[in-house]
Amino acid sequence: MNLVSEGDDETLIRIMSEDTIWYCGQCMSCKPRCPRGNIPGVVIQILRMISQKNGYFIHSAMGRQQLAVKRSIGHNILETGYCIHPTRVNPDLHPEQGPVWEWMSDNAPEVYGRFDKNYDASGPGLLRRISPESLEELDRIFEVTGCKNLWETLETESEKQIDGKFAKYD
Amino acid sequence: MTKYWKDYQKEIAEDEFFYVRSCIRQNFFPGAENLFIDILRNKLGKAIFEDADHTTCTGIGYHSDIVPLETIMTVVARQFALMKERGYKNMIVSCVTSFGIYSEILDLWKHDPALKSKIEGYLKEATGRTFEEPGNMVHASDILYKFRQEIAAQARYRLVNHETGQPLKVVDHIGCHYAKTFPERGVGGAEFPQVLTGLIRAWGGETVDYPERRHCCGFGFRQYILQPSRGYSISHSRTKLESMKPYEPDLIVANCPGCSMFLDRWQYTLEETDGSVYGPANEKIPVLTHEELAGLVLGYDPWEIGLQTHQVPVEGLLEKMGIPYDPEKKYTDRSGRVIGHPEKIHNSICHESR
Amino acid sequence: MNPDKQSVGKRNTVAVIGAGPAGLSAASALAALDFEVHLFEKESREGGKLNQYHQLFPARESASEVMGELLISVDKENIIRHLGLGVNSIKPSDGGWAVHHGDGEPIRSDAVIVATGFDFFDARLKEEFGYGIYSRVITSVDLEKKLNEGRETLLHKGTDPAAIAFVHCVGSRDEQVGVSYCSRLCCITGIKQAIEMKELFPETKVYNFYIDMRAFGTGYEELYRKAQEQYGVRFIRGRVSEASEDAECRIRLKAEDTLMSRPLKVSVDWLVLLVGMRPGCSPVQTDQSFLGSDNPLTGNALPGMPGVYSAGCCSGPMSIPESVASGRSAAFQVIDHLNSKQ
Amino acid sequence: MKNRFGFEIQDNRQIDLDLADDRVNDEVSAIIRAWRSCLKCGNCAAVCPEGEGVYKLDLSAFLDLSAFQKLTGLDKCYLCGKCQLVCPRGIPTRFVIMQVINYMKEYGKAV
Repeated sequence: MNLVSEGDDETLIRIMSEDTIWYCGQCMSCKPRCPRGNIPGVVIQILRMISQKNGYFIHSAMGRQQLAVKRSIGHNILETGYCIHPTRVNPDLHPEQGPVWEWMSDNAPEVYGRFDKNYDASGPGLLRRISPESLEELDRIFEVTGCKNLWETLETESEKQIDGKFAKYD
Repeated sequence: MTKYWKDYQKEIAEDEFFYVRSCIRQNFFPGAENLFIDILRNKLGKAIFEDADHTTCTGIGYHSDIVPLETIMTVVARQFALMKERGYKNMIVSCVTSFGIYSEILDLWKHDPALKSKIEGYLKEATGRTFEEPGNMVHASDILYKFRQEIAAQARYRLVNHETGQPLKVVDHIGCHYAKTFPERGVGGAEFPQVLTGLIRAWGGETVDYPERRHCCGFGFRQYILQPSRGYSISHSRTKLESMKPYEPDLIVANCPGCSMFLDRWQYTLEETDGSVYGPANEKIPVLTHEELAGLVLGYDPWEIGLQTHQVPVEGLLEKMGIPYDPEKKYTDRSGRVIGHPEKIHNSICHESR
Repeated sequence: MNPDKQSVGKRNTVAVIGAGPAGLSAASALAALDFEVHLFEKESREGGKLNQYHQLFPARESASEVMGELLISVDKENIIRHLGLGVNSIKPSDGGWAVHHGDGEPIRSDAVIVATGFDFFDARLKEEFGYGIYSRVITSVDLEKKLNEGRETLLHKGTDPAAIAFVHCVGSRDEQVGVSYCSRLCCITGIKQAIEMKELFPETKVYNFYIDMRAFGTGYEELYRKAQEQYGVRFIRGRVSEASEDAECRIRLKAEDTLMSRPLKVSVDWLVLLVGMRPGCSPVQTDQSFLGSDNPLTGNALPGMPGVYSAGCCSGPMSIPESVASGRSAAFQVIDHLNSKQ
Repeated sequence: MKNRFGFEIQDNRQIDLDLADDRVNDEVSAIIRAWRSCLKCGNCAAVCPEGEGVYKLDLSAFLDLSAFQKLTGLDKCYLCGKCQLVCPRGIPTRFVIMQVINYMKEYGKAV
């Protein structure tokens, strides 16, 4: 925080090109503590956004992971209307979820169907299928508010290699 | 201006609710939200409406920085628009992260009306809709808090060990985004939230005050989403679990779907990693959501409200509370047909039913 | 001095509201100059907050002895003490002021000195420290009381405490509780109390968590150094972020050592909150702030109230010698004011 | 090391004062009491020709043994004494460094 409030542009660009800003977990526990009413978690949010819009993120291993976030959570949102969906939390990539999740994922229609007949169907209810019209509206919101732009930047910037330094992360 | 926890008593509407669901809760606690709706409609006699057209608030994307503020504001404005179109004013939010975001957005609009106008423009352009801010906006756990005595009056079971008569020791975990950013929006504020403690006490249990009570579960959004940084996420849950262990809690209750999931799943992962177990008698600690807690107290069947979707088995808790359950019905579909067992749990079930 | 000008005194009456160190000093000075003084004190005895202290920084005089000294100074026939009698309001009257109190006719006075003091910050408002919830979290005021009562009140389950921590700036310099200013005296109070703890319990670890050390008064910095060097008190730059109780009823603290740039945790038997000073309640109060002045650099005349002066902590945080000086200064401003009216 | 779940659980960076091994600290402070009065003003670090070692030492009144072991610059001290000239508390910093090195040999074996 000290560097952010007192650093020159060069320092800020350096910070935005390093891993550190990506460590924050956005829990906002800092908010009720600051005696001067600042919210460091929000400062980090803003730095992350600038880092992505200006392509600084590709210089750090953790920054480069944003592409993976975009391709998972981002695509989930526009394709299903949910940030996460049972069909998209693959137990092989989530061994930490344990055997119960594997069972739920393998038998999703039966497991979820037990609690709501409307699972993956139209109408209200548990994990109902979001209508094409609603998905269309979401898509337009993402277009109009600049999120699509951000995503394009994430894709194009991430194609750049930095001396092959991060090949193993991409 | 200056308040302390006893002063934070927020306004919670009485009836006529518009309900928005949570991505994480639907995925990992699939019985909980329908249970909540059922309690409101059939036990408390309230009107609660769910619009088929509402979507994710995009909160996980926002807090992992791939969704800009203007975008999430417009998505939330769309939910407000749906509420207005259906003629509702009182909003119940199922997800704590969403609740935090809704609170943040309303606060930002209050301080910056030009920003709100900008979002009105975006929503109109993208969807043709117009919106109004909710008259009352609360988290689902606030509703159970408000009606906790009504639920207690209908309770079939209490948070009491039915053999010893001792109250169960319950850890309450409040999602960070419930009140840390806006203490005035949480019952009891940020430091000593009363929202779950109120339920626990009203239903016969005893709250455990352990040192890391206010610590984050460790979700960290991108930190969990990205496999290499999941160590960050689990280490925070471990900090909490280690801190609560000496108190031998019977149960953990959380109002945030993410926290509930992590405190449940990470107990499995930690046991697999180094054998650590944090509950009494070398057992893991069952984790319930606030809806599930209410459901058990009200006498719903454990398997009909989804307790089989928890990684930590709940049978020990059911036995302590004296709640009967049928092991044969745990892993069945709607028609009662067995749909296979989770791999590792299989053995223990056979063992129990023998 | 022109003997004709020596006309104020005997035939003038001055009301002093509040009998803490500032009020007592003002009354004593005015009485020595032959005024008739009405000294109002809402509590049943004189002394104000001084009665709650054990020893005074930096030289560690006994608070009760200093109190005795102040009481002797007001033991004069022309000081009429109204103990247990609060003042409700003062209103302009016949070129002077009518002092309306809780018992009978208002008293007419030519000038008024407001010395109503301060309140301690309500530590419950800093919720993260758990004051009022955890029994081993106390304030610096509570600690003074314990020091007066004796060593045994500071034991934990019958044994010496293993560790004690002080938190500076509780209710000072903190937007979260709407206090922007520095209360000035808490740093030195923390230093003094840390030394007292080390004297009672030499083996106990004593930590002071501070944001900035502000040891501004004569002898304060020297005491700070003594605490570090001679007593081994550890000063850690960083605010305590959170306190919670563990299974043994000890208090667990989280902080950041900002000079090491590392988070830190420690368990203590006592957590002492160095509570700041808040504006008190006075009959001339218009808002919840310390009383302002028309001439803040050269005097303390209350704005728009000719002949009314503030003294002591009702105008801002002050030490005892500063309060005493401020009381005497107000007395001389009364003389100037009455002379100028002649 | 990644576990079978594909990530590493790292140790907490938090200093735990309850578990701190203060032996070096206590021994050196007992000989040179003035060390405890360090204000952490950084004067010593600013003039240090070596650059890093002393800077870290000026904070070290709170370091425990494990933290001392991580101080890599200490053995590079020229013992030139410049730091001592500028110390506002008059701490014999040169002597402190020599003593810390000595006690680290005894307790820490790292320097």
